[in-house]
Amino acid sequence: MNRDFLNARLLAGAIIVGGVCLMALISLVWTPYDPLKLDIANRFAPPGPRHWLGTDQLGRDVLSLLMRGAVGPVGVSISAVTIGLVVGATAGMLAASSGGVASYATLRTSDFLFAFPALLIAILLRETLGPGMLNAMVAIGIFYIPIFIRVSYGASLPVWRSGYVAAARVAGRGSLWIATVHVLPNIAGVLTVHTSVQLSLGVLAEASLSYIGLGVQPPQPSWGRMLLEAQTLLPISPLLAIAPGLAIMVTVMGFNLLGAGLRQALDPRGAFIPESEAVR
Amino acid sequence: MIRAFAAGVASLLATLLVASVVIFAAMQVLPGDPAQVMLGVNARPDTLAALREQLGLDQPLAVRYWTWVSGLLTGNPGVSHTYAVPVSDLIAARLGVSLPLAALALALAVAIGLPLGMWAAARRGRAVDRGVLIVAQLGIAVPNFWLAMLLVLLFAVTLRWLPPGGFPGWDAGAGPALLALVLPAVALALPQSAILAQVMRQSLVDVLAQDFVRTARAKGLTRGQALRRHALRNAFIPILSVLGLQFPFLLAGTIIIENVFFLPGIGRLVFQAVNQRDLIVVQSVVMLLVAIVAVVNLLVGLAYAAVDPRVRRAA
Amino acid sequence: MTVWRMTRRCAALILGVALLCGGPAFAQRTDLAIGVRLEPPHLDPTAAAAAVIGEITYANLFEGLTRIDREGRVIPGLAESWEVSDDGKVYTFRLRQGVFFHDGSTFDARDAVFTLERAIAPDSINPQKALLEPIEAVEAVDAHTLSVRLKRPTAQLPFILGLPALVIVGHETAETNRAMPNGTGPFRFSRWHMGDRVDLVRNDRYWGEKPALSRVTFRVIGDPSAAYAALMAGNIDAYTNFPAPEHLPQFEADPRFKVVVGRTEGKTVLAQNNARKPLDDIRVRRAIAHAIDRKLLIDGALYGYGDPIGSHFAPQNAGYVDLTGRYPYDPEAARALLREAGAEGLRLKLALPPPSYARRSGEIIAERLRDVGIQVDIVPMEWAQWLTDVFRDKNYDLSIVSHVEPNDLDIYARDDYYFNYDSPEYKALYAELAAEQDEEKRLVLLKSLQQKLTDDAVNGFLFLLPKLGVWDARLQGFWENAPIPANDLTGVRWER
Amino acid sequence: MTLLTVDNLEVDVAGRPILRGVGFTLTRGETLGIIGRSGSGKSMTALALMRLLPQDGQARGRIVFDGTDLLSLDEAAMCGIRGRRIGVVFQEPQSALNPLMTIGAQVAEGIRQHADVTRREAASLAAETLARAGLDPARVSPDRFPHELSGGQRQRVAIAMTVAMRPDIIIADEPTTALDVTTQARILDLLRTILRDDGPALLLISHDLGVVATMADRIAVMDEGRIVETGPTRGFAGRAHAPQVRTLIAAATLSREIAAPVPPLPEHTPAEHPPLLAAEAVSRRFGLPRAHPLAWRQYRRAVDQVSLSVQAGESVALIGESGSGKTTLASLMLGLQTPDAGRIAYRGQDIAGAGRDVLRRMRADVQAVFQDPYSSLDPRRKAGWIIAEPLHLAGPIAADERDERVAEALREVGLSPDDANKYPHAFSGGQRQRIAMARALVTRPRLVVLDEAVSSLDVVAQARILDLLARLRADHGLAYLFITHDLRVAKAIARRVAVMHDGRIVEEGMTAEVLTDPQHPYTRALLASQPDFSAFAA
Repeated sequence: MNRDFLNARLLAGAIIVGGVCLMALISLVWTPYDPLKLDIANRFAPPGPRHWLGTDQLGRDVLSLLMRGAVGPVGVSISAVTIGLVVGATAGMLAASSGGVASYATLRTSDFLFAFPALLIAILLRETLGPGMLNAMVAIGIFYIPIFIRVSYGASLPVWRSGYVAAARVAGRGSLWIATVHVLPNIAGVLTVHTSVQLSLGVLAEASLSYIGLGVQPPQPSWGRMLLEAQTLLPISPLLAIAPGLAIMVTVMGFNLLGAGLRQALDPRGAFIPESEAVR
Repeated sequence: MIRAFAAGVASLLATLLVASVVIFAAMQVLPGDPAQVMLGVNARPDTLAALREQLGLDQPLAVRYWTWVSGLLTGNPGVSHTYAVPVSDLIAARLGVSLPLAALALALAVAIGLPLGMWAAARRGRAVDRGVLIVAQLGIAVPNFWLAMLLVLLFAVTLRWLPPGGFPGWDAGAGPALLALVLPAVALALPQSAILAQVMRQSLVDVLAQDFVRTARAKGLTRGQALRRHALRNAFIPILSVLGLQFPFLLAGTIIIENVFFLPGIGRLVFQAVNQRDLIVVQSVVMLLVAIVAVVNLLVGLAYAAVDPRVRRAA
Repeated sequence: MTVWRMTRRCAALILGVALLCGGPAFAQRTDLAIGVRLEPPHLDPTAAAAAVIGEITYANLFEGLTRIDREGRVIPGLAESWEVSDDGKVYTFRLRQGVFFHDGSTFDARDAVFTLERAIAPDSINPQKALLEPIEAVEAVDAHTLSVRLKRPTAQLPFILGLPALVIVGHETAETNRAMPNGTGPFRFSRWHMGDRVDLVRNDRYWGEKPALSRVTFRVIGDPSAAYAALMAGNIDAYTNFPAPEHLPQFEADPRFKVVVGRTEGKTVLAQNNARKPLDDIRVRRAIAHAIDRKLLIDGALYGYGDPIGSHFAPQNAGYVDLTGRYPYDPEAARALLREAGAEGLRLKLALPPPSYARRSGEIIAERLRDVGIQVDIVPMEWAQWLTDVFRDKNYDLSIVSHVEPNDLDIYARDDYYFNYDSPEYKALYAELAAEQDEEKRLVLLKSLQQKLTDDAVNGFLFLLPKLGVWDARLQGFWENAPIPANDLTGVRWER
Repeated sequence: MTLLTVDNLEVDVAGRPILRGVGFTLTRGETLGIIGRSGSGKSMTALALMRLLPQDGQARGRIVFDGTDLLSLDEAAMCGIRGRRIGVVFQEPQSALNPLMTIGAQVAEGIRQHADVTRREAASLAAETLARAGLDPARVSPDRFPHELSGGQRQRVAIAMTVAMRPDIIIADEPTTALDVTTQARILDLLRTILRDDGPALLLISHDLGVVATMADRIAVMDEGRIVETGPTRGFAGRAHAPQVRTLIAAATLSREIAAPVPPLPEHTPAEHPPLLAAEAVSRRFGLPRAHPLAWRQYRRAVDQVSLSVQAGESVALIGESGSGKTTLASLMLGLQTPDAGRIAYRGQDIAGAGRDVLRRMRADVQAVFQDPYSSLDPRRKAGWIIAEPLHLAGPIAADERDERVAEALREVGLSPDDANKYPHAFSGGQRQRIAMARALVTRPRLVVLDEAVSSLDVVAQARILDLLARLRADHGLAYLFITHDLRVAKAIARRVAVMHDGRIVEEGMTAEVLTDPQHPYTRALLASQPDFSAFAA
């Protein structure tokens, strides 16, 4: 595997992810058409100069829908990963520092959470809190917590045992100082790579939840729900199903490529991140 | 080995006990009245009360929890509100679809993913390797339900080779039943196999770079012999852990895919039961799914121990 | 010679193969697979409201004393005939003889008494118990005569007794009907593959004309695209209430299929919480009525299939009056009314149950209301939640739902119904209707009731849900309309 | 008779030249030692001989073995040579064995590869060879897995694997580097026995001049991909000309590098002056993993009732092999762990119950340098930041004063003040240990605990650090607690030594006395394991 190929992965990933995020942001203030504007007389219009990707079953502009539809997957994914990262990484890091009962309890809790399929959490949350982005974020976020606990526990354990942490203790520094000044910066690389890979998973997860009606709610568009609606229209207008599907795929790939590229850049010898963890 | 097993079982039971409390509590906060759902808009309050009493919903929480858990232990958690049949029968019938589906998908994923990964690893750095990596990247990124839609369009609607959904039942013969599971299994398996291919490739590449493979070659083993006798078995260890990690995804995927293909499996049951507020079914199925994940994790741990003597001792 | 013999043998072989392959094409088909949208919770129509139970069992497995035919008329069922006393308070039904339940027991007046008494008992869980409230007593005059005594005249009684929830059940098997339905109908229950399908077979001891079909399978295919695929792939022969109108043109274009668009009794309304501010102001409700573009709705949500309605009444029924012109689509008028009511910058929640007509209509209505200055937050919900939040607790502003019960103008006269519509005039009118036996006068009253609802703009009246039937072009005898949710298969046969 | 001739061997890896014009010969029964610093190309030479270079590696030149040029052979023929005619013992016994295969099977595999024997014959031959390599089947069954063996035992397996096929040449690539000194001595003995019995030629590759000097008939010194000096071992030191070789020899023998002598201890009586830092009968045990969740936890005593004190200005060496408990003791004395029994006293005061002030004073007074130069500096912080980290112990400090203190510390350890702005990865191992030393010195401590502070450095860097330590002691009157496994180093720096074995101090006394007249058998074994440079230097 030569370097250029790997750098290409990083670059391609960054371009795709940047592009999708930018598109989502732009769509909040501008889209070619109002994505909520109905034009039933003009439904199922084929791609053309007016509507680059045609219109859907209610005459809405597919390109605009696609742009705004990125907000859900990207937003949910980012916030869910943030939840998982903040809670999980903190818990994992502290568990690694203490050893003993606290560490045991953290790891058991993490195993316990891991045994709950995220989908079930999402279904139960939908029924209690009502459907929507928040519930998708929380459900996916809960799912991420054990993952990040494992990652940060594994990554910070050698740091806590390293010579420079011992030296910091000899230098009279307390655990909080060591955790924030030494451990966190040193596991940041691992966490970054995982964050990127998990973001890709988050996009897929949000799409799945939206697809079964648990994510972003109408009238706001979201790729997963566009797929759900397009499913019955597949024989009539395949593009309606293909466009959001491709959008999901490209975005997921973007985050994956970014993760692979970052891994190559931050951890070239695979010292901290076993590939089996990183590819998911 | 036996000790590892005993320790695993002990923590499994603890997990399940906590899970049962959490799940039962979650059911209690679900809004919606099962009786109202069953009787519809024209039902009168006294009719609803009569039904609630029939269903045992007027009992205190602790009693209901105890009835349920002790029922779980004896293998019959209760009677479904809507179907009025034992939950265990209901679940058993649905498992008859979900388990073969999951097994078929897993087998397919392994059968496609591992050889592909090995092939790429054996030709690492060459065109084949790159091709496999790119295909795997695509495969990982494909949402399985989207793949399912496209498969149905192609193989069921256009080519009419395979049924578009539904399940004839095993008593219709293994042939038609398996045929009905082909498309769902493929939709589930392809993304999984992409992951497995990637992990297999990387794991094998890593192992091939290890000193003991060089040692083996220094003994006079050919490249192929070293790969077969030394590298493969070591490379399977990460595969095991990935299979364990992927299992919950496979399960969630099964739930979604069952809905796409209208298969009467556990996933459909849980959706339907939630909608009908058939709480006893919901909590029993969720419990079952949690138990499955926990058991699979335990099995993966044991498989580790079986493959890797280092773990055997440490555990 | 040998060559000749060889040739002959080959010819025979080829012919044999051809017969083997083409065999079924020549024979009369007597099996049928029908798609239905929802999985039945169980198969006892007297114990749950789910429409799909009726769609499978009504007139196939179970029969009532009376029966509703394809046009919604009441015709004799297990009762050959009936008479009403002059005061309208006693109905006497003469029961058919020589009728057997599928388990072999005979049907007589005791079963009829049992069925009705079970339905009105205090612990009854019959979903239509409310309609039976006028019944005072039921008794068997002799083995084949039944008399029903009423508290007050109820002209609707024969119709009510024809509903799926009031089919006759055997007194020994009533409690096991959920999983093992035992009725008197032309088909017997064979097997239920939970989650997938219900199998019925012909009842050879049926009292009436034997059905042409020998085996019927109801397959549960809820997903519209799966239903489309199943029909296209020939996995099912018919889908009498197809869930996705967008596919109809494709079936229409395909000579293998026949498409029949009929009517249901499903009056789809934009339900409004009449007690809640600002919807308690008639000007706001009228503004909303003006903001509803029925044409757009029917085009957008139903792909043009479906009839607009102007009140809570189905056009096919006697007494219908067309009120769709009462509030023409007029955003300007809507804005003006809102201004007048001082209700600008409104924000309302629209609760949407799962069916696609509701979800799609919801999106379109929300967009139109936004256009006249009402912000609408869509809250999709499952039925369970809808039933508690909207229906029971009346905690909602707007909702879209189809009322499929026929002749249900009474719901607006009820106290405590989820519309929170409380109009003494309407109640008085309705009481008058309930007591009126004269058909002419009834029709006049029906019209005034419709008029009143529209004047008060109680709800937004949207459209009548169409019954989209798609089936194999060689099949005949299906109902075109759906006066009640049923698939009466007595007359269905394959073309020769 | 020349068995192997390497002529003008050039190796490129990924287009980068690694070996340049390497040439040497090996005759039957001869031992050739190749020595050089890490990265000099020694290991690549071994791989090139076996034609096992990395995938992107390329070899040119001639490797003539027994009349055939190995570089011209096809892969199948080469498979016949590998193991059968030329065997290799690789460096890392940890990773050179397949973790999933029993040791017997790994030895038998090579036998079956080259000889037409049944599985059973191969297994008994393997058991025999393992026994010959010192792994008596009665004690270490061939059915064991590698992880169940100690490092030395694994290296014996690796040797058995090679010896089993009785090759003409054994290449031993750093065969003892990862091992303790006593184990190293025993492994070298084993190699000698094998050479005597089987008579193969040995190509011994090592960075440790001591190992090569005691084993080899001839020595070749490699540097930057070339052989810079070759000659017979006897008198090699005297003949060597190349400057790199001279430095190497001087450092390895520690002949003249340590300039400052061990200073005399100031007179005092222990009663009046409590020692600067003392361990008083401390014990520390670690819980072993439970056999099952309900089992009693078993414990291993890492430190068992140990007392050790360091006076102000005194240098004490704590000697022991890995697992002896010396690092745990250091960690206890630094207050990084709490003893289960006994107490650690700083100037006579128990640090366990001491208040913040006392601890602060102790932290400023007692500093440490740890073993691994690569892990003891936070890779995300600049050298200046790292050095300044303990300064907060002295209370709030102005930025310019802090910078001044850092610059001073850097100068003390022989680095430039400009180095403060570099990240650790910009420094070599020796320089990193200097930075660690600077961090230890910045609070102007009285005692520095050095835990294997030089053991992972190569001999040249090692010698320079020892030199620095001696100078600092002379300048500041520092006391050292020097923890090491290397007697040579202890001798060079410490006035007093304590020998630790299995969690106890088995012998303690003045360095000169202990090292010339050891009392405890373990100390004697340690001493006997020291390389013998006599022939080499002669």
